[in-house]
Amino acid sequence: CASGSKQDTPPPSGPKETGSKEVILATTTSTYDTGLLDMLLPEFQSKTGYLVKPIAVGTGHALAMAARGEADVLLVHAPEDEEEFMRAGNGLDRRLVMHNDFFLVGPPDDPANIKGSRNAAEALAKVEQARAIFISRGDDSGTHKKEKEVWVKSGIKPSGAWYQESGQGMGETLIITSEKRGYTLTDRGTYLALKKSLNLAVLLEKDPILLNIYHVIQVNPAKSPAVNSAGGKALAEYMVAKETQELIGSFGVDKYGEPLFTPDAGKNENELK
Amino acid sequence: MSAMFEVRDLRVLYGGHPVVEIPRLTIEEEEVLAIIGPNGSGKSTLLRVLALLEKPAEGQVCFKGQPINYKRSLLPYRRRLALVMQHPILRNTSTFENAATGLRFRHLPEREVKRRVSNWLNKLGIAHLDKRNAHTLSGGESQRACLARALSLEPDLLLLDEPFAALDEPSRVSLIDDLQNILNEVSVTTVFVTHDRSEALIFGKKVAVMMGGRIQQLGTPEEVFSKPSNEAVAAFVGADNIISGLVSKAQNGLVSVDAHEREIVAIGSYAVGERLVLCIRPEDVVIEPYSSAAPITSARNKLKGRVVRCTPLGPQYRVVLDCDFPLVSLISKQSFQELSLVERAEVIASFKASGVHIIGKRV
Amino acid sequence: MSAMFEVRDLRVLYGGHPVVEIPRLTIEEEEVLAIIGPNGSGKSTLLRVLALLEKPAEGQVCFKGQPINYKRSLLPYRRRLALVMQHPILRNTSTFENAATGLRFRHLPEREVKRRVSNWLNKLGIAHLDKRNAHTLSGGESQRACLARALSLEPDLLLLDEPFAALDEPSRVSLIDDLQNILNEVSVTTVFVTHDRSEALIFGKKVAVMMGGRIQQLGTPEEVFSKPSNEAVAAFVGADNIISGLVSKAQNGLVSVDAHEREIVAIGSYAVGERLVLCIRPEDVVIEPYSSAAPITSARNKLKGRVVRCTPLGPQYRVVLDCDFPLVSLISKQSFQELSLVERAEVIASFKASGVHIIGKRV
Amino acid sequence: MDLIIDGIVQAFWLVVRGDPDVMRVIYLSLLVSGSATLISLFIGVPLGTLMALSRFRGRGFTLSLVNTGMGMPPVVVGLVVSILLWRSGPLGLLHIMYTPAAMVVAQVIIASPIVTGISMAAIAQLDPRLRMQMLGLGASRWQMLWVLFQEARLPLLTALMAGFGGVISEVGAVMMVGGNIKGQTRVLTTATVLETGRGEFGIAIALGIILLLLAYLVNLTLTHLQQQGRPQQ
Amino acid sequence: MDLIIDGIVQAFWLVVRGDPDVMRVIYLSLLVSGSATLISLFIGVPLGTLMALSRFRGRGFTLSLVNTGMGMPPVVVGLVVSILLWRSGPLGLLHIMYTPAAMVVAQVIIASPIVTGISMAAIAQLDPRLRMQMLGLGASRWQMLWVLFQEARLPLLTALMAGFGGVISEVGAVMMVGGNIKGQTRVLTTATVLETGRGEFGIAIALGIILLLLAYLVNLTLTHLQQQGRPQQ
Ligand SMILES: Nc1ncnc2c1ncn2[C@@H]1O[C@H](COP(=O)(O)OP(=O)(O)OP(=O)(O)O)[C@@H](O)[C@H]1O
Ligand SMILES: Nc1ncnc2c1ncn2[C@@H]1O[C@H](COP(=O)(O)OP(=O)(O)OP(=O)(O)O)[C@@H](O)[C@H]1O
Ligand SMILES: [Mg+2]
Ligand SMILES: [Mg+2]
Repeated sequence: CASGSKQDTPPPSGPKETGSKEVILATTTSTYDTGLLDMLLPEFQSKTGYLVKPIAVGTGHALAMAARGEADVLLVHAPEDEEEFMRAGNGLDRRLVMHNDFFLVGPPDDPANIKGSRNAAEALAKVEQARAIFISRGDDSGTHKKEKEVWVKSGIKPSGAWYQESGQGMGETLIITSEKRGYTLTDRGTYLALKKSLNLAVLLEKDPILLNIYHVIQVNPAKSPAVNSAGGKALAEYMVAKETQELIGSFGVDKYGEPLFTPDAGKNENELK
Repeated sequence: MSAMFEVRDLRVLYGGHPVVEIPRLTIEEEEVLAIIGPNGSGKSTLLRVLALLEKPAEGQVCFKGQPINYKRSLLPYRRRLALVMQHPILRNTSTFENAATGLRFRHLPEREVKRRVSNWLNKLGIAHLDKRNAHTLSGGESQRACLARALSLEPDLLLLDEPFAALDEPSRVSLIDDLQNILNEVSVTTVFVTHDRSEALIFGKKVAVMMGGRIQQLGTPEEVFSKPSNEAVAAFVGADNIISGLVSKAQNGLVSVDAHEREIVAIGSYAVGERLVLCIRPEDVVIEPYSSAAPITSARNKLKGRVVRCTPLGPQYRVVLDCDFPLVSLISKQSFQELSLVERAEVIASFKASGVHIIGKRV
Repeated sequence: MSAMFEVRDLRVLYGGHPVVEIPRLTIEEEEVLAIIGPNGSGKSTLLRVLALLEKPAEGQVCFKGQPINYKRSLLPYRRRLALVMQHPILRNTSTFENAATGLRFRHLPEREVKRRVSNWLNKLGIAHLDKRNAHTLSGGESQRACLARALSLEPDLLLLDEPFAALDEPSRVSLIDDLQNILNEVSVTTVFVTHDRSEALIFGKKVAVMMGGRIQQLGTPEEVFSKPSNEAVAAFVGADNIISGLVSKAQNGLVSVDAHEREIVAIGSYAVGERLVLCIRPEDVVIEPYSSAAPITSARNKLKGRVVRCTPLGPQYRVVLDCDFPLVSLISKQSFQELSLVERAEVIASFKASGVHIIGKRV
Repeated sequence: MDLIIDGIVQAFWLVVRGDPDVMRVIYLSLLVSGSATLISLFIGVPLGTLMALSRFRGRGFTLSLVNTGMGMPPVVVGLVVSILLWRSGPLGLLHIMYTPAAMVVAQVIIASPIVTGISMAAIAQLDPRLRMQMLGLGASRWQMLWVLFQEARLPLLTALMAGFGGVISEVGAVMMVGGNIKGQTRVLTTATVLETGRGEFGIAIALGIILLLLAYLVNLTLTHLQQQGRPQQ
Repeated sequence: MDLIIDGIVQAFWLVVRGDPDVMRVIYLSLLVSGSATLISLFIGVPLGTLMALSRFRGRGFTLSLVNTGMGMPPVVVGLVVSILLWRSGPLGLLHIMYTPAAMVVAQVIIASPIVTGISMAAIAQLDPRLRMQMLGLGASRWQMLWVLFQEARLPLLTALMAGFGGVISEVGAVMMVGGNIKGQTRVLTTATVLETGRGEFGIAIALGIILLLLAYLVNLTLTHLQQQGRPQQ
């Protein structure tokens, strides 16, 4: 399954007379909560006349919806599931949009002493050895999947009282981690948003495994006659368009002093690592 | 006069038991029917059936010759009647609005509502309470409000369930007077339940005695109160002296009954040897001193007896005599004082033969 | 006998208006006090004050000499009394459980509860309804249940608010009989409200007449019914003939009053020229035919008059005469028939001087 | 604690400034929950009245069902309504998913059992003789019911408020069927969740306070209406 | 529709198999919401009774407050309770955040106004003469209240069920203060949300069905208890 590679996407076309004006974008809460979509979508709507309905839900929820044809386009960050989704013939075109990264956070005094570990897998192994509390999302979200990937890499099957599943979104999980003086894996956007009310420090970052990659996928109109293929296509193309990518690149600078996402349209997933 | 209501083969069941069983009852138009009877005899239930609030388990109710179809709307019938239930049921609003309830249901113009309600609140002596919340009214005031509510409807049929039970006596007397005049004037068919025999006497043109769910007797007040059709009715309407004995002589329409070794003369034709039940109303028993020279009176029965007990009963005295059987007499306070009756005093009890009512044969 | 209750300077306000105002009222131990009065006169309210259910705006209630402190628990007092309210208030449970309510509050052993309740349900004739939901009882049955509930408590103080209003007449008479015996035996202080004058007469050892929130008269039934203390009381207790006139002669304890050009002789000492209000009870007025030779009787007053109206009133007739002023007489049905009274017939009305009660001077 | 105070201050400013976004969210909250409550009144009051007044077989069972309905989790309601309203669902042709209409549908399902249950208890508690007496004065069926409703106005108001309170504060179902789309289906509760997720606890509390104020005002208005025209005590 | 059927089938199997995880979640749901309802009964019934029976100044105002409380958004309750129970909060020393105790606290806050409001309407609707009559038969204050509660048992049962239904179905607050931690604070509603987020709609619906079944059983038990010992009609 290849990601989109055309840099020179044609300007998105408007809704055809016969087609629906409504485009349903199923996305994960992390993109939504950061406010990125609030910035991007009005632009798209005024340009094309489409009405976008961004539905922010869990990754699994978003993929399940799309598989039933209940969404026209997906913006998600769970590469393995996405590939599975494409293999099932549910998607038409999967294109790389942007990435940011995950990192491990924990109590500033770092009782498991993971600071300075060589990579994420080693850090998690130290957490396990110290029986320090680790809060897992436990919700099969992109973040959770990434965490599980790292555990696999560390060769540990986490279990025990120290390993707890919050079963909630990133924000809530971070708060719980802070309250319980535990460790967790978080995405950058959510962490930055909540940073001021957390008592957590970034303890390990910049491991290539910790990349958080977002793709846009147009839902296969063959799945359901109700799918708005033109609209889905237009939005997907808008996401990777040059101006959009510039907007993504600058998003968050004013608020956090650093961009939250790195635009990646046209790049190859492997060249990010 | 034609029949307003006709009830046929009526049976009302509660919890599987029959509470009202009436083979036939006709209520003429413009009739005033009083229903009396002991507690729990089904009076209120019958009234509910007549108000079409209760669908009987069996039988038919005909209104002006038409059998009621309970599956169709009963509203046209109900709009012609007004019911006052035994307990005053008032809404949590002003007395005026309560009294206006039925008129509002009929969408009468505001002016007319005001006129009628004010008129009736006035007549019932509660005009000054019109703005008061009806739940703060006293017992009697509530009952007046309920009456005002029903009467202001000027219905064709009035159904009243013990409407004066909570009224003080002067009000009740004057209200009954007023109502009587109104009913005479506008000819409203009225069925009313009461446990007050005198109300039934004054008010009813006919009286029905209900007992155990059945109408035991139906007739003019005179008939019911002077000629109770059976022992139970007699006991209920107040004929306290019920005596049984064998006919010892019979001639010229007069019978002599041998009761407890005493002879009682009554009017009627029976065979010698028959066992009769006699009923003598206490008001009809005259008491005179034993010593007095026998005066000429029309009283055929004169029994010697002894005073057992004297109880004041309002302006009267209830004197119980022992004439080998107990005989009760009601006499005025004056007579009581004049006769200076004391316990164990010997007296003569006298009563006319026409005052002895033969209820029936006992087997 | 000592005072069970003493009420001083009592004032109960509703919506700012005084509803009960009693400077002083004493209820002796073992006394049976009947309270009568028109609707809305504050009878039920006074009963509530005595049951300590209503804290008066002003004044004191003393129980056995101790002033009630409404800030402390009233339970010890309330456990000694039993109240029957004017409306039967029953819980949504069986008749038995309803009747047992007060006993359960007192944590009596189950056996005793069963015994007492069954006994009273029996006496009140509703034993067969013990398992029935009390909300399905008829009006009279409900009232009996309420009475059973109160009486089974065997309290020191019984407070009854029109307890017999919904009972049929035979039951009421027998119940009053029973109760009288019981009260005599066990000496329960009883205060009961009634609008039935005869109940008050039979039952009360004292009678209080309440009007407009005030006790207008308090005395023995004899006193209250024969010597009403003022016009309003007289009108209420039923002295229908109230006549006023000027004293024209006065000697030997007899006064002649010139009323509407007629002379009425009464017992009393007043000055000539004084204006008096006279009260003659209708039962005391005897009617005889105009033609009859004047018989020798003790009646000092003999007035010629004309029959205006005759109304049957139970076993009696109420005859209104025109003697230049209206005079009402109550006569028996027999007399009515014997006299064959018709409208406009000329008759003589006679009454004894001792039958004329002088209520007071009018200014 | 400072967060709570911060929230109060922010609520004050949001309202005073009349922030158009916030105003829109308030408007939509009132519109959706108001309509849903109104519709559930029209479902719940008649149903509750029917259950209170008629003695059909299986009444006890129906009562248990209604009471159970009060415990219907909004998330499940949201999910089931979604399944029905999705484009592939049996009612997909209506095209109301992710619109205020869908939110109203979900909230009606949540509020109806509450309104039904409380109405039923309210009407059943009235003296059955009141009904008879009103019919005996010539009331039509509707007039009789109207009198019953007036007599039970206090508990019926409670039913109304419990229904309204249940849905205006609800988030699981509106989130799912409305989608929390800015300017279209974002209501106070979903906005609160969003702000909480963003870590803006102050704003979240401010929105919560605004919601409570709103409920309080609605309440005050209703109580006021209910008290009007009462006779002197 | 297939999802709903799937849900029903899964619910059946989950229960039949007695999946220990599911059993734990059910147990915790009942424990937390049961305790919370019980506590709110002890708060709401006395409070509602007081408001119904005494005529203090500001009663109308208090009534509005209670009614408003029925509209308290669980998310905000969750947030406020969190702020109080967080380590940095004034009650942080209790260390009950993310425990069932914290969930009970939040649910009590949600259920109490519901129970109070309905109880208040229930008691206020009773004939005031009943109180007098009971006192006039020698009832102590408590005995009198006990009789009132018995007379109002139907609406009080409704209050109980509405309170229980409100909290057992609630997710916003338990999610926030409990944390939905597997094996510790995960209850049926939070599990449902989690499964929904995972896209496991079938399991989510199954959990919802189990929850409703639970509420139904609780209901049936209560109704049964309430009906016991009733006299013949
Ligand atoms: N649901 C019921 N189940 C069984 N019996 C009932 C039911 N409802 C009423 N009854 C009985 O039916 C009988 C008739 O009742 P009804 O109210 O008609 O009597 P009533 O003649 O009006 O008596 P009262 O003079 O006391 O008012 C009563 O004995 C009553 O107990
Ligand atoms: N809340 C109130 N506000 C104003 N007046 C009231 C209030 N409650 C009662 N009253 C009035 O107080 C008066 C006395 O009432 P009470 O019930 O004591 O009368 P009662 O003598 O028992 O009359 P009845 O014979 O009709 O039972 C009545 O006129 C009644 O209307
Ligand atoms: Mg009756
Ligand atoms: Mg009274």
